[in-house]
Amino acid sequence: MPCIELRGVTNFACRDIDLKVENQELMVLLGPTGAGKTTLLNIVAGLIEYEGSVLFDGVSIDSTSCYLRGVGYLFQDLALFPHLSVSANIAFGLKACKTPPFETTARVKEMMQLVRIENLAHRYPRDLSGGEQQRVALARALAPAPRILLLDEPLSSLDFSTSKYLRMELKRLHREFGVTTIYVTHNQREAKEMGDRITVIHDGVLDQTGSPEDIFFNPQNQRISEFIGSPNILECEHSRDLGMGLVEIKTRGLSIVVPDDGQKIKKIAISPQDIYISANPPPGPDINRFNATIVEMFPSSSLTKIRLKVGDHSLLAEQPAEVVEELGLQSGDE
Amino acid sequence: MPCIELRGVTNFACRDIDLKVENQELMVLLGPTGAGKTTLLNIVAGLIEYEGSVLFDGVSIDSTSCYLRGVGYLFQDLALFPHLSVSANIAFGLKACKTPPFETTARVKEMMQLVRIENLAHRYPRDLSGGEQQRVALARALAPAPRILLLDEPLSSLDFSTSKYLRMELKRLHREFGVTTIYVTHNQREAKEMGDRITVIHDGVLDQTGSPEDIFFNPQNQRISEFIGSPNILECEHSRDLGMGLVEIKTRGLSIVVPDDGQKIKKIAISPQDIYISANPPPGPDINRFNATIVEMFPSSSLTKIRLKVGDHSLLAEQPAEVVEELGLQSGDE
Amino acid sequence: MVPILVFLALWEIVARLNVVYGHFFFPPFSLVIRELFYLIVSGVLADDFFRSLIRVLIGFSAGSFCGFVVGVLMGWKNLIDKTFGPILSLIYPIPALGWLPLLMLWVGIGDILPISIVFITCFFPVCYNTATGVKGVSPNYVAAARTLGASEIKILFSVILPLAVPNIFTGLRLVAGMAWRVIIAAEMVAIPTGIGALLIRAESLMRMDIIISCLMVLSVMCFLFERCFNYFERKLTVRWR
Amino acid sequence: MVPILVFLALWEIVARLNVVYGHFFFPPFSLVIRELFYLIVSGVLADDFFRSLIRVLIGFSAGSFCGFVVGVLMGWKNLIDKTFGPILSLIYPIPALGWLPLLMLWVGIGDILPISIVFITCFFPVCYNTATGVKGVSPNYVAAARTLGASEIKILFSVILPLAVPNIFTGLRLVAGMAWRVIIAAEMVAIPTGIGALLIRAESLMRMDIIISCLMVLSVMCFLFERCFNYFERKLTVRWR
Amino acid sequence: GGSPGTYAEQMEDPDSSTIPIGMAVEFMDHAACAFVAREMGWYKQEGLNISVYESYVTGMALAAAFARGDIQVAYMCLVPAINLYANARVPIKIVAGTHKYGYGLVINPEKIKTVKDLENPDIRTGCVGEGGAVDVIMLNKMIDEYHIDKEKISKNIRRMSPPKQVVAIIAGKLDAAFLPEQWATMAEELGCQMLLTSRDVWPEVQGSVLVVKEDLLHNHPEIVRKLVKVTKKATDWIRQNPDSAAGIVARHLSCARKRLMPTRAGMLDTNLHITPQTISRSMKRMVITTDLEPDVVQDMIDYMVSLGYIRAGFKAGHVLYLNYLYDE
Ligand SMILES: Nc1ncnc2c1ncn2[C@@H]1O[C@H](COP(=O)(O)OP(=O)(O)OP(=O)(O)O)[C@@H](O)[C@H]1O
Ligand SMILES: Nc1ncnc2c1ncn2[C@@H]1O[C@H](COP(=O)(O)OP(=O)(O)OP(=O)(O)O)[C@@H](O)[C@H]1O
Ligand SMILES: [Mg+2]
Ligand SMILES: [Mg+2]
Repeated sequence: MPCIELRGVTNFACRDIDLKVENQELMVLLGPTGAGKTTLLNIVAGLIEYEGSVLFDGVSIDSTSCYLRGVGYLFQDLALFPHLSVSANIAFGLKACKTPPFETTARVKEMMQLVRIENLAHRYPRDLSGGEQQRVALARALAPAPRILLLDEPLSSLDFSTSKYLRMELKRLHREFGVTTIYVTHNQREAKEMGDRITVIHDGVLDQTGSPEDIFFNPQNQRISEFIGSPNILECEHSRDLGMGLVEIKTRGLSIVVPDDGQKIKKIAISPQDIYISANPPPGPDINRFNATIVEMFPSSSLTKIRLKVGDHSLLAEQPAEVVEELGLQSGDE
Repeated sequence: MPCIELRGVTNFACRDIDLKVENQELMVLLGPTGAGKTTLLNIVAGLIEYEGSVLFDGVSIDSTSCYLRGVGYLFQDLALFPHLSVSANIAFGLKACKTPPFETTARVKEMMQLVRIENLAHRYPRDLSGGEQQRVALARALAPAPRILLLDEPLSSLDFSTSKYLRMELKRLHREFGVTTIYVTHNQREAKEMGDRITVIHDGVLDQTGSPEDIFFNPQNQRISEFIGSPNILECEHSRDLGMGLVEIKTRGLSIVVPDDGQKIKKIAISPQDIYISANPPPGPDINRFNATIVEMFPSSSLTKIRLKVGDHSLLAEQPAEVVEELGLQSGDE
Repeated sequence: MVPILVFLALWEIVARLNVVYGHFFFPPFSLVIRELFYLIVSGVLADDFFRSLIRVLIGFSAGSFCGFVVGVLMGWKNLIDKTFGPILSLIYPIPALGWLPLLMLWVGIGDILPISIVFITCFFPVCYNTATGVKGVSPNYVAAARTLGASEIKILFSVILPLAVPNIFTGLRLVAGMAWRVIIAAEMVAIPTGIGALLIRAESLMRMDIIISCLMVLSVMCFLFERCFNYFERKLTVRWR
Repeated sequence: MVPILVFLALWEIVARLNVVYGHFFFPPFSLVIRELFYLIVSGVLADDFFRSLIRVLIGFSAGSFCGFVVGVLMGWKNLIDKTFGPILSLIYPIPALGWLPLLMLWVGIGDILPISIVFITCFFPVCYNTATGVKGVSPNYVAAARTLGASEIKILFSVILPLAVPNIFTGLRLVAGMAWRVIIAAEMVAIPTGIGALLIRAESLMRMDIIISCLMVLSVMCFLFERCFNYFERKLTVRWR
Repeated sequence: GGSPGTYAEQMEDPDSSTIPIGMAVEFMDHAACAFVAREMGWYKQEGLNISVYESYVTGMALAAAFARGDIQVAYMCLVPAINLYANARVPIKIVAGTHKYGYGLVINPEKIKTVKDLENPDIRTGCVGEGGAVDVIMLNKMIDEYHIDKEKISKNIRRMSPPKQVVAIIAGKLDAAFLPEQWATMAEELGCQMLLTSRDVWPEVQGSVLVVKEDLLHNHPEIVRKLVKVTKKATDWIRQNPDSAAGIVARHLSCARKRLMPTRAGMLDTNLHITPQTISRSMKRMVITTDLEPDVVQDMIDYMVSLGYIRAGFKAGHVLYLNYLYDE
């Protein structure tokens, strides 16, 4: 399986992108909508014009026409052939590369079982539900056992259990055959779960590439941290085990209790949505609760960002506009 | 705003469906892929044939042709008009019902701001990203201020923050205008967050309709519990506050420690994915950890369901196949 | 079927209620049928008809096929379109009258003459419609086929053409009628056989009844052609359209 | 432009290298141009040309329009298709020869006669192509428009027709050529003016040079028609196709 | 072509029957002699291997057919023959005539009494292709002879083929037409009146002629001689027994190749069909003879030049070759 390398790739949606996807790696391409993910895949697949160069195994394939690049591509708009039945759709790639018929049928059967659509073999795309279509498209992309796999939000319209099942299947396939894969998603959990590495794209620029932990614990710039919810990173100075799977963590004057996952904690990330602000003490035990001063507020149409001063930390909280109103929060409040 | 009522609605994908969506209610239609959600919406919108009858405010509208039903429908395959620019797409519904031009333009602007696509006004759908298209479709459905809103997975291809923003916006709109809404999703969190009530559909049959808590805490049948991950429901006999926001819960011989959310706990639901099985005691404090006997196992292609006997409870656990293998789990193990 | 019967009934009535000489110019259906019957039994029609049929079939299939091929190329490769498009649109409007002398010179008097005229007639509509159909195929499907490793040819045959079927058949349906229409003009020249010859003869004798009988034969033939095209088109597209 | 020049050059060469008699029946481009020039300066052509142009324009626009309307109805409402389809395919193959007597009776012998022949010619292709185009519009868009509260009419005009534009224009492009082609036949029974009449005269006088000049005029006209249709079509579809 | 007489020296080809000859024959009783000769099988007797195109080949197509050699012999009207020679530059020779006259001005008696009435603005005159056909020549001649205002007539001329003209007249869409036989007579039988015949308009005017290609004359003069001979024989026979000739022609005209076209239903509403009576009346209006005076031809040539139908005039001698006609 080749490794994919992009050098200074540029077009209407990508700006000077450099990316290296190692051999057998599953690289997750994470980014908000309109970031340029699909465009990037199209470039790798050779479907649209671009400047710069794309290399497989260090060999430039800019001049290689699409159908020789040997990529399997699951399109975001699935582009199933309307005039072919489900099985014919899946068999298309195999027929294209002259697989003997019996192998083809076997492979098609296998694929349909993999994505659990055996019963739809003779249906036509028009008569399929969204999720069924998506799975057909997945099967079609996988069938010819491509050297490179490009998956553009492959599970976006599947329910939890189905998508969970398919994620595991994809993982397994990737382990078994080590197909170099670029996996586009906008779902952080999916990204964390699937990716060997994650690269975050924003407005056609790659902001950061690294292991999931990297990305989530030290986002390298504001945009990323905002996109993944800009957690408040607290350095953990020292921690005390409370027993019963809890740890108390001291960080510059605050002590926070967190459930213990057995491993040593260095940092903790608190996402703004998880910080609740209330004027009067809520019921329940007094844990992880602090008095804070509102330093400043950034009201937006529906969410208000609030910068809090707690001890000598400054935390960023995010509250629904109406909460802010009913609490009548203002800067300087206690 | 009318209330929607389905009586014995039946067709290729729905079997004898009875459903009542109250006036101004936001009903979430939750179900696995291929369950019949889209079909149900099509029926309400009057786009496909069906037996049985659909009533708005108790009046049968089976004979009312689609364009008089006054529904706003966001299609799963967005069906944006390829020959119209984004703004023209959004304006279509307004023009159709003879809105004066200046209002139209104002409304279109408003909508585009709502879904944050002001900058794309003059683009054509072909040149939009998946998420942008979805938002255009949403704007188009909302623009004519319909009496009934049908949203088929409106946020499926949007990243977390955008979709979160839009969920809040939709909530707000719903509060303000109280449009009777059927909201299709396969995402349980979305369902929980959005729905006044949730109805679960399976193979074209409505299994259960009720408040989110209902659905998630006492699923009425196996399929639902499996779909939402069949939590193990434990009756809570009596609980003891451990302080620091923790409660210890005694339930027939087991004591489980859970974080306390301040309110009294009656039941707790443990989803099978959250039960970890290991042969030898893992590191970390010994909390919520019990010796169990494997009663039986249901191996499936990649996930194995395992029925455990713990004390006098029987719990259902779910483990990845490979875990099962490497642990060499079998029935009767300790 | 019903509409046709209505149509014929209307014809009969209108004709019967007609003005002087009306019968002559516009004989009622029943009369025409009678005449047709006589023509058939007298054996005049059969022979001419089959000769024309064969000419039409040959000219039609050859012309449509070439039109199809050129159309596919033009719709497929923009360069070819740019190249041949203008030339075709220059040649297209040349009427049979214009072609006759040249054809006379090249192929001489004989069966080839009407055949080649039918050929020319059939070529253009099929070509234009095929090109439109091919151009109309959504690029997404082509892209998908490409990523699946299908060569251009494979894409053409397994994706583009199937999706262009409706347009192609529209072209065929169009020229089926034209072929029968033009065979008359073609056979009027020098070829003493075929329905065309019979027609022109009847015309110069002002035998309106025979003329109309011949026209009816044309109609029926075109009708049959159209039917079977519809049939095939449905066979090819019904499952996904 | 280049291909056309190549084509003309080829013509010149072939003609010049031609066999005996060929030169007369297939004169080189240069000669034709000379003759054309003479015809134009002598003013013979202009008058005839404009008369034909007017006839063609009227017949063409009327015929296309009706064909368009009927085609839309047939493509839109299946019932209408089922009703008129068969009747049309019965009438379609009737050649000008068949129409002339009836037309003569109905509209008399004047300018209307050739116009109505052009009309008949233009009607069918536009009708068929429009129907195909309308049928080809994806039901999803129609459904979407419905849910947005658009009435059938509104849907037709703001969704179906725009999406059917390519087919409609194919039809127009087809008949643009046919109109010029058939004007000859049409003017065979008429007031003896117009390019058709000129052509016939030249024909019966066996003046090949005049014939080819006329044919060139036809070609150029058809070419221009096609150009401007292409232009309009691009204007209508380029932004989304 | 060379000077007359040069062909006689050509040595005769023994088996002329092997050479296939394409012969174009107009589908009207102008070609009576051809029909009769065929009926009698005289061509065969002379051992001529003739394939007849009872054709509607006109104008360019005919010229092309001649040029290519598919057609080498034709019974055709004099005017197109001259066009063929002068305009299309096909080297042909006129070797015999077949008849004189053969045209008539038929009118709608309600609207037209005298020739002068043709000037009336509401009179629509029918006419075939300008220039090519004889009728327009006749029309012009008539205009000259009877001093009619050409403008007024040509303002409302309607052009169409002879049969259509008849139809149009009886349908009241035309009021006058200069028609070739047999249509002139048919129109007459259908209630029109024949106001003038070509005899009145242009005495001695030549009708149709026998045309051969020069090559044929050059390479196989004996074939041409035989053709002329047969033609002569046929015309003589027709003159001697016109009625049986009329019968033959009538039957021939109403034949679709070997078979008679049925006429039962056809006769129900109108007597539009060719009866021997019609034909014989029609043929009585012509002088069926092979005689052909060069002056008459010359007149025609000059007249066509004056009408601008042919570019430059020429000596009738160049297109005529009458040796075989007069050497017996
Ligand atoms: N053909 C095009 N011409 C111009 N701009 C385009 C074109 N296609 C897409 N774009 C723009 O490029 C940007 C990136 O598009 P792309 O489809 O790659 O986004 P994406 O990352 O796939 O978003 P999503 O997650 O919603 O699919 C978008 O802003 C889009 O508007
Ligand atoms: N036109 C049709 N004819 C027959 N069966 C159909 C047709 N359309 C859909 N189906 C079937 O009906 C079932 C329900 O389809 P539907 O689109 O409603 O599913 P869904 O709930 O929307 O699933 P998803 O979440 O994937 O969109 C599916 O199994 C599908 O295969
Ligand atoms: Mg995308
Ligand atoms: Mg769906």
